[in-house]
Formats: sequence, structure tokens, C-alpha cells
Amino acid sequence: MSKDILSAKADFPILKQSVNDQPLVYLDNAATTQKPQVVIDVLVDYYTRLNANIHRGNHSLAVQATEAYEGARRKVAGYLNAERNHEVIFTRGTTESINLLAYTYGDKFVQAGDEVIVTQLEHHSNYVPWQQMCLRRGAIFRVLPLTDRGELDLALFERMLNAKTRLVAVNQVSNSLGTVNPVAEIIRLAHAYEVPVLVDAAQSVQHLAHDVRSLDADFYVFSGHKMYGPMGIGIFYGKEKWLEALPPFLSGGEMIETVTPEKVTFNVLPFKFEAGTPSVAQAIGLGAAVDYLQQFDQLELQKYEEDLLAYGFSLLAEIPDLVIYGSPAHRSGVLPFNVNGIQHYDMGVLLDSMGIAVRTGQHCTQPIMDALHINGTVRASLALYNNREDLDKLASGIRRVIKMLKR
Amino acid sequence: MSKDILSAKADFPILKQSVNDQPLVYLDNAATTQKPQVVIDVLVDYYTRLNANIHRGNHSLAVQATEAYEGARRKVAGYLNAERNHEVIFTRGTTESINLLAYTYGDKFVQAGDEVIVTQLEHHSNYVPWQQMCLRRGAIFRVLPLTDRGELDLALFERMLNAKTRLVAVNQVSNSLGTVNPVAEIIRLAHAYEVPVLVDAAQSVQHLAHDVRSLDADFYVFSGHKMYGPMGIGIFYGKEKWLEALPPFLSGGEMIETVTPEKVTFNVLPFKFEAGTPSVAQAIGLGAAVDYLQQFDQLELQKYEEDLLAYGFSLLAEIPDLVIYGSPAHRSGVLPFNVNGIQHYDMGVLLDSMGIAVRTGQHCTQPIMDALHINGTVRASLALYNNREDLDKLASGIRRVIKMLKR
Amino acid sequence: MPGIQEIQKDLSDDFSLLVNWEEKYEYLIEMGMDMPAMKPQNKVDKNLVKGCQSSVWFDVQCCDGIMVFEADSDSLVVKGMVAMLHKLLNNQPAKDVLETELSVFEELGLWRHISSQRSNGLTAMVAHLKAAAVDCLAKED
Amino acid sequence: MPGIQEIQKDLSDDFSLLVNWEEKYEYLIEMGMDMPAMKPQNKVDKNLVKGCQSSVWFDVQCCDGIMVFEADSDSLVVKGMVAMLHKLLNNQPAKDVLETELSVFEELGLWRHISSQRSNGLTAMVAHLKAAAVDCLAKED
Ligand SMILES: Cc1ncc(COP(=O)(O)O)c(C=O)c1O
Ligand SMILES: Cc1ncc(COP(=O)(O)O)c(C=O)c1O
Repeated sequence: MSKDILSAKADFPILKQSVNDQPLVYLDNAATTQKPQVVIDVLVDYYTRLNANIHRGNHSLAVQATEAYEGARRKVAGYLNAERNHEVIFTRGTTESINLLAYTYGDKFVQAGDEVIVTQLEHHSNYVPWQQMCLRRGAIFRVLPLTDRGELDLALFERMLNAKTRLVAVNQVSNSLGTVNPVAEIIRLAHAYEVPVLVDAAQSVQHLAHDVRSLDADFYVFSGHKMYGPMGIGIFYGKEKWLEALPPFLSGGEMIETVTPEKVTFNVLPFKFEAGTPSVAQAIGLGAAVDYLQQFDQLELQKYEEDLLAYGFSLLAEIPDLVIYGSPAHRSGVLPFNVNGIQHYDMGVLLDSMGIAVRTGQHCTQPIMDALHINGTVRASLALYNNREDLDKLASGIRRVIKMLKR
Repeated sequence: MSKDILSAKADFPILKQSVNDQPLVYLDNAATTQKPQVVIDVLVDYYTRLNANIHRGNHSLAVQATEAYEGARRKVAGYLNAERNHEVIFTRGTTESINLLAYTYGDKFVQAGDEVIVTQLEHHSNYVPWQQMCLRRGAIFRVLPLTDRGELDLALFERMLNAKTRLVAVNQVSNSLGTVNPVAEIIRLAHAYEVPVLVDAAQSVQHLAHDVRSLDADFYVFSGHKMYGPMGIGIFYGKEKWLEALPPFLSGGEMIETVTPEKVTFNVLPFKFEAGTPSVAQAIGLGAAVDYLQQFDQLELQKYEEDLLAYGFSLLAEIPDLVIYGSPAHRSGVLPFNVNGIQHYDMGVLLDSMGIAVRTGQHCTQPIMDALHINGTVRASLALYNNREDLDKLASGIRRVIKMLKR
Repeated sequence: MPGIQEIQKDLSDDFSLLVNWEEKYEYLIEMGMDMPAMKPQNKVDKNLVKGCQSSVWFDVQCCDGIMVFEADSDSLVVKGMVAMLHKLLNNQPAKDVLETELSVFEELGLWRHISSQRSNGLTAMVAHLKAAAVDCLAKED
Repeated sequence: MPGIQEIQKDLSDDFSLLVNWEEKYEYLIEMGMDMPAMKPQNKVDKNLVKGCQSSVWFDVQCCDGIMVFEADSDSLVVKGMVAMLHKLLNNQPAKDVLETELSVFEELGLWRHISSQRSNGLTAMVAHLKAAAVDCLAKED
């Protein structure tokens, strides 16, 4: 029996809070999600019962902590349907995962004149590392533009691919428009040129299907804190053949096999990419978040979130002078809008005074804002614990703000 | 009134545990320390009351979380007596901090034929990143050998310095011998050549004086998890002039000011070096650990730990066939030994069966083990919550093991 | 002309009548709307206190040690704050601007949101005006 | 020659008499000391199952589908484990070695420490012997 989605809200202690004397309506989930009690409990349990440095210790705490950490890796690997546990590397988050690849792949596989393709729909974290790597390597940084609807143009993408393309980096869901991108198609097209694809799943892994094998993604990265897990932990998934081929990124303890002044030999996967003491508690917390998520029927969850998003858009559409950005065929998790004549910043501050948390501004996607010729949006974004009541409050909050400001 | 050191043990819930049906005696503190209840409480409080993504948000949670995070930075800056708060950068730990410098300093300031000096006393994390950087840049990796007593030879160091030296990296306390190195002298000598010094304070910041200004350290790095703070957080301190001069390391959200396809401009310090969502909860937890530490009189604490270490050595010295490694003039926190004819591994496993947690092996310092012509040691290491009773148990545990194995 | 402290007291009294955050913001926004308009030709880059999500312009003049300024913002919330600063500090002696602690912001709590924003916060605006006061006094000597 | 299951049962009974971890380790170490010594000339690199902190040597022979082996370790704790494996699996049909689940290790709990060590763990040793059993069966066909 899978868990009832409508019961989820009660699992998140922070949602019982009041903000500005109003019950909290948390709609900033694309920035970070809240954490269920079970995840918080696992952290407390770790620090009160298990805490030790892992892998090299023989004492009982070290052995148990190691088992819990490696257990978390197995949970994530299972969640992603990875072929091998050691294809799952723990990092701080999406940004570190992408930089890891940009440095190591760049050093080994990218030469002057080569090309790297990203899209105009990317978060800065999947844009700037590639741009900087291209600068370091003398490679060409190519940006697939977005269409008027806020989508990617596959035909155009196909024309950009060529024998000089070395890598494609694309998000599965845009954090500022919510566009669901055709990553499976992009991967298929890139693979025809033997070009590997990095999928930035920061906004998709918690909402959509997450099967790296059926997707055939070469690299797949995301952050624990956006999928109900702790801060400071994320995943870099890579196909074994790529992880074997890449040089290490950070060096130090744990990723070393032998050291002399002249030479080192590196440890096997996954340790080769995990230099230094890892974030043991956070990894175990992420494992608990995966367990939490897997209590739900995954298809039911997806359907619930889709319906909720559609309901949100239907409410927004009724508000006079409200502009919704983008009109992609498929959208997930995000409601981006502005009200004509009202600064997004003012909307955010005043909604907050009613206890409604949204995000405003550029959302680390200046290229998208430039394409839309705006300097920011209001963004409401959803998680599994949101419900129609939250969206009703958002809509009436927006109407209140309009009344306050438009006189 | 400062807090009584002998009351500390009661603050650490994990120490109330039994391991293998024996009360836990935790002597693996150089690997990681345990966490006081106040640190655990701060993490729980963060996730149940404050959790949000920081810096760019206007809603109340985001504002409060940002304040708490920046408050933690101020606490650490105060603890280190840094001149400016923005000289304190949050990283995952010592290893990431050192790699950050090796990449950025290497790219900008190290050319073919230049020299970098480390010592044979370093942890792999302060050895391999420099070796790898020298390989990338065609620079010369020079290793100051240790003396028979397990110390550094300052006269020899002075002779190694020359006009081609670009950087010196040295730990303040060795994690495997406990040697306290003369870093103030090393810095003075290096500065005469205008060479900056990185101090690896992973084993010193929690035990000795920690004043980066009076030390005149250019870079000073350590891990939160070794100073009673959470896993997955550490510090990269750098003098402002250096941080301004260095290029960014990781790129992505948060460290960007403006982005176009051609060019980015980077954010100001400290954000320039904190790409992506930071480890907010862990940073706040580290701030709580600093508060906890500062309840004690710092000199009294240092004295207490010194006396305890001396007591430990006096007990070990009475055990027949026990060999203590190194005989430095000044030692901190660490008791490294073996018993003739007994494998360090066996010693560790059997002590664990009595509830005594020590570490065995090479301690990520193969160069030291090679210098001593051994393949590992048993290492007992101390924290402020240890007491004489713990060391009495260690000594009688060692005697038991000798009886079990030497028949 | 009442002094800064006196105005602080009045503002604090006014706000104490408002029961919740929404009302406080409403009052603040009204203050912004009631503030004398800034001359468009003064809304130039050199008067811009650059922020993350909203812009603020200050045009500060100094006459015989008295600070006189116009201000505006593209955000109505920020403009309300600016209006409050205007009410408090416009036409005041630079010396007083420099020396008086603006406790009212702390007191009202309302400012928490904006003041901790990185650069367009209240802190930045106050710092800007205090710097102008220093210039003003320097000119006088 | 009793079968593997039978020996497991006996070992499990023996250990059940021991009241704490220390006694279990003592018993184990004694088993190691009682194990027939490995011929020094067989302690060569090709027989080494390399580990992190201790080394284990296995010299496995196969006669008519029966596995015969000598083993040693520089760690007395690991040697005790090796002796236990020796007691269980030496002189047993390769087929049985491959097919019998070694539940005794799980049961005793003692092995947790060593088995989860990365490469010199019990898991690695058992895997090594099972691989040898596969070779042994292959030769037979
Ligand atoms: C002296 C020294 N340097 C560096 C490190 C690496 O620290 P971390 O593993 O927390 O990155 C350690 C930790 O063992 C250490 O003792
Ligand atoms: C699509 C996308 N990519 C990357 C990131 C960066 O993630 P993090 O800040 O956790 O490293 C985000 C987070 O905002 C995102 O939404």
C-alpha cells in the first residue's frame, strides 16, 4: 500500500509554523524543499548514536557509520535505477557536480576549437561552469536559444550538433519557467554523434520519472535539499565507462591508494571522486529522503503534482493584469508570473506579510530574463505537500496585493 | 564565568552509549569529534523553524536563514580573529579548502619551473593537491623531510626557500604524530621571500591558539567535524588581498553578478567563492560549535588537554614492548604507538571489543609511515570531553590485548 | 522643524496603532505615495544606490550644514522606506543625521525583510545618507 | 568428514557459550593459532588477497572436485577468521563450497567489524574462495 499524498503535509514540522502571524504557505520549493520529520530524525540519530569518520576505521562506530553511508548510496542508486552503486558519487549539490564534470571532462576531452552546447534555459550553475571551461580550453561555448513559448527547438539543436561537439549540458526542467525539456530526444540525437549529455535534474528528479538507464543519460546531477533531503548534499551520477575515463577532481584523503613524492595511484570508484571526509550525516539523510519519497506511488505522485499545477494556472489566469511567462507544452512544478505595473519584489514582500513564501527576481537565470526582456518574475513553486488550499491563498493574496498597490 | 571542562562529557549524548556492551571510550577524535547536544539542537531547530534557500529570497524564512548563516560566518571570523568577515569562506572541509587554493592559486600564480614546498608531515589532503597542481603546471614539488624526532627542520626549510618558491603548505599539528609545527616561524621565513603560506589547521584549531592575524597566516583551513561541529562543513580563510587576487573556483548560482553568453562578472567576497546553494544548516551548526567552545576559558582548555596528553604518555610509557612514535618537543592531541609483535589492526579490533575506539593504519599519511619504515600505528586522540579515566581504560585495554595475543 | 528623535517617536506611535503586517505595509506604501516626487532629471546613474531587485535614487544637497534630498524607487515598498527616511532626515542638520541612531526601524520590525538584503537594503540606504552627511560636514569646514 | 552445515552448527554452538566479545575474539584467535601453518614458500604475491591494513594469503588446490587450501594472515584476528573458513571449507567438495550459504558469520555478529572493511574483509575472502571453487569445478568438466 502506498502512502496517501494528502497526508504528507503533516510529516513536515516547519509547515505547522506561523509566519507574520499567519499560517505559513510555503511555495518556494524550487529554491529548496522542506524536510519531513523522518529526515530530521535520521540526522539526530546519526549524531547521537553513530557519528564517526568512515571507511578507514575498525571500531564499531566507524563500521556502522560506513555501512549507513554506503547504504545511502545504494538507496540513491536504486532510486535512479543506476546499473552500479559506484556510479553514484556524493557531492555538495548540483553546482559542485557540474563543476566536477566541467573541470575533469574539460581537462581530458576538450581541446581548442571544440564545441560545448548548453541552452538558454539553464540555471547559472549549468551555464557558467561550461562557459568558464570553454574559456580555459579555448573551446566554443554554444547556447541553444529558447523559443517564444519558452521551449527548446529540437530541430535547431540537431543542426548545432557536429563533429566538433564534445558535450551537451541541459536541464530536464527549467527552474524559472518550469519547461519540461525533451532530454531523452536530446540524448538520442547527441549519441548519434557520440557526444555525452549531462542532465541537470535539480528540478526534475523529485517530480518526474528518474530512471537514468532508460533515459540513457551519461551524467545526471541533482541536489538533496530540493528533494526533501538535508542541505549540503547532492549527487553526481555518471556511467561507469565515463567515471573510469575521467581524471579525479579534488584530491586528498580517501581517494588515494598509494602516495610517494613522485606519484600517486588513485582509489577505485566511487572513492576516486570523494576526496576528504564526506558529508556522512547528510548522505544518510538523503537516503532517508529517498525512502520517504518511495513510500508514495510514483505515478500517482506525478499526477497529483500535475493536477495541482494546472489548478494553480487556472487560478492565476483569472486574475486581471497577470502575465504568465512561457507556454510550453509540458510544464512541471513552477508558476512564473508578474502583474502589470507591480514590481515582482513588492509582490514577494507583500505576499510574505500574509505568510505566503514565493521567490522573486531572476532565479539565477539571467539569460532567460534577457530573452523575455524582463528583470525578474514572481515564482511560486510546488512540492508534494502543497494542496489546493495553498494555491487558493496564493491567488487571493495576489488580489490583495493588487488592491494595496493599484490605487 | 567560563564553563567547567570536566562538565563537558555530559554535553555529548553519544558518549552515554555502550559499544559491545561496554561504556564507550571514544579516542578517535583526530578522525572526527563528537557533537554536543547544543549543536544537534541547532540543526533540528534550523530544519523545523528556519529552513530556506538564502541570499536571494525576500520571504521571512529566507531572510532569517540568511541572517543565521551570515551570523555563523561572523562567529567563525571572531573565533579566528579575522580582520574581515568576508575573509571566511564556507567549504565542505579541509580537503575542499586546500583544493580550492591549489586550483585557483596554481592557475594564476604558478608557472613551469616554480616551486611549491610541503612537508613530509602532511596529511594526504595537504600533499596530493599540491603534487597534482605541480604536475598540471610543470612546477617542482618539494618536500621538507621530517627529522628523527618527527619534527620539521627550520634551518633546512630556510635553505629550501628561494626566489622560485611560490607557496608553502604546512600543517600546524600533524594528525599522525601530533607534532606541533613552528608555523609562525615558517610564515616569517616565507614572508621574507614574499611567499604566502597555507596553514592546515585541521588538527590545531580546536586545541591551540587560533588567531590568524597574530599568526599572520595567508590561508588557514580546517574542518567543522573535527571541532565539535557537523559533518560536511569547513573553512577556507584567506587574507582579503589574496582572495581578491585569486580567480573563482567553482562557478554557478550565487557567485555571479551578471551573465551574458560572452562574459560573466563575479560577485563580491565572500560570495565569489561560494557557488551554489551553501550548506546552510551545517554552517549554522558550526557557529553553534564555536559558541560551545568559547564557553570555556581557552587557555585553561589548552592546559587541560596538554596535561591529559602527558598523562596518557606516562601510562603508555609503563607498558612493556610499547613503542611511541616521534619525540617532538611539543605535541598535541595524539598518542601514536604500536606494541612490538602485535599488528596495529589487531590492537584496534580488540580494543573495540572492550568499547575503546581508536584508529589504526596509516592515517592518510603514507609519507610519514614510509619515513618511519612502518605500515601503520595505533592512534589514540583526545578531545575536551576525554578524561584520565578514559586513558586508564586505554592503558588497561592495551595490557589485556597484549595478554590475549602474546602467549 | 521637529528633530529626528521627535519624528521617530511620532512614527513609532503611528505604527503602533496598526494591528498587523499588512496594515503596516499599507501605511508605508501610502507614505511613499505621499512623498514629494523626484525630478526625473535627477534619476541618473550617479544617484543610483544599486540593488539586487529594485533600484533607489537619492539626490542629496547640502546647504549650510543642512541636508536636503529627493529620493525615489521603482519598488513601492522600498519607496515607502525611502519616504520614511525622507520624513526623518530631510531638512535636518548633517550633524544630527550622522549622530542620531535610527532606532525606529529596529523597533518596528517591519524592516527586517529589506534591511538584510545584500545591497538594496535599508542598511545600504542609511549608510549612503550618512556618507552624504559626512561630505556635507566636510564641505562646511 | 562432516559437511559444511554441520560444522557451522558446531561452531555456532561453541560460540554461544562465550559471554562477551572479548571471549569470542579470544576463542577466534586460538583457532587461528591452532590452524596448520602455511608453507612459507606459498606466501607469495599471487596468493595474496590484498587488504588495507592486513594481508591474507590463500593457496588453494583442487583434487577431484575437492578444495584443499592453506592460509595465513599477518593479523591474528584475521587469521582467526581465516581459520574458521579453513575449518568450514577445507577438504569440502567445491560444489558445496559454492552452494552453501555461510550463515554462521551473520549469526555470530562478530564479523561485522571485519566484513565491511573495504577489501580485506570477510566478504572479500569468501568471494576469493568461491571464485576458486568455480575454477575447481571448471577444471573438472
Ligand atoms: C592534518 C589534516 N589535514 C587535512 C585533513 C582532511 O580533513 P577532511 O577530511 O575533513 O577534509 C585531516 C583530517 O583527517 C587532517 O588531520
Ligand atoms: C535547474 C537548476 N540547476 C542547478 C541548480 C543549482 O543547485 P544548487 O544550488 O543546489 O547547487 C538549481 C537550483 O536552484 C536549479 O534549479
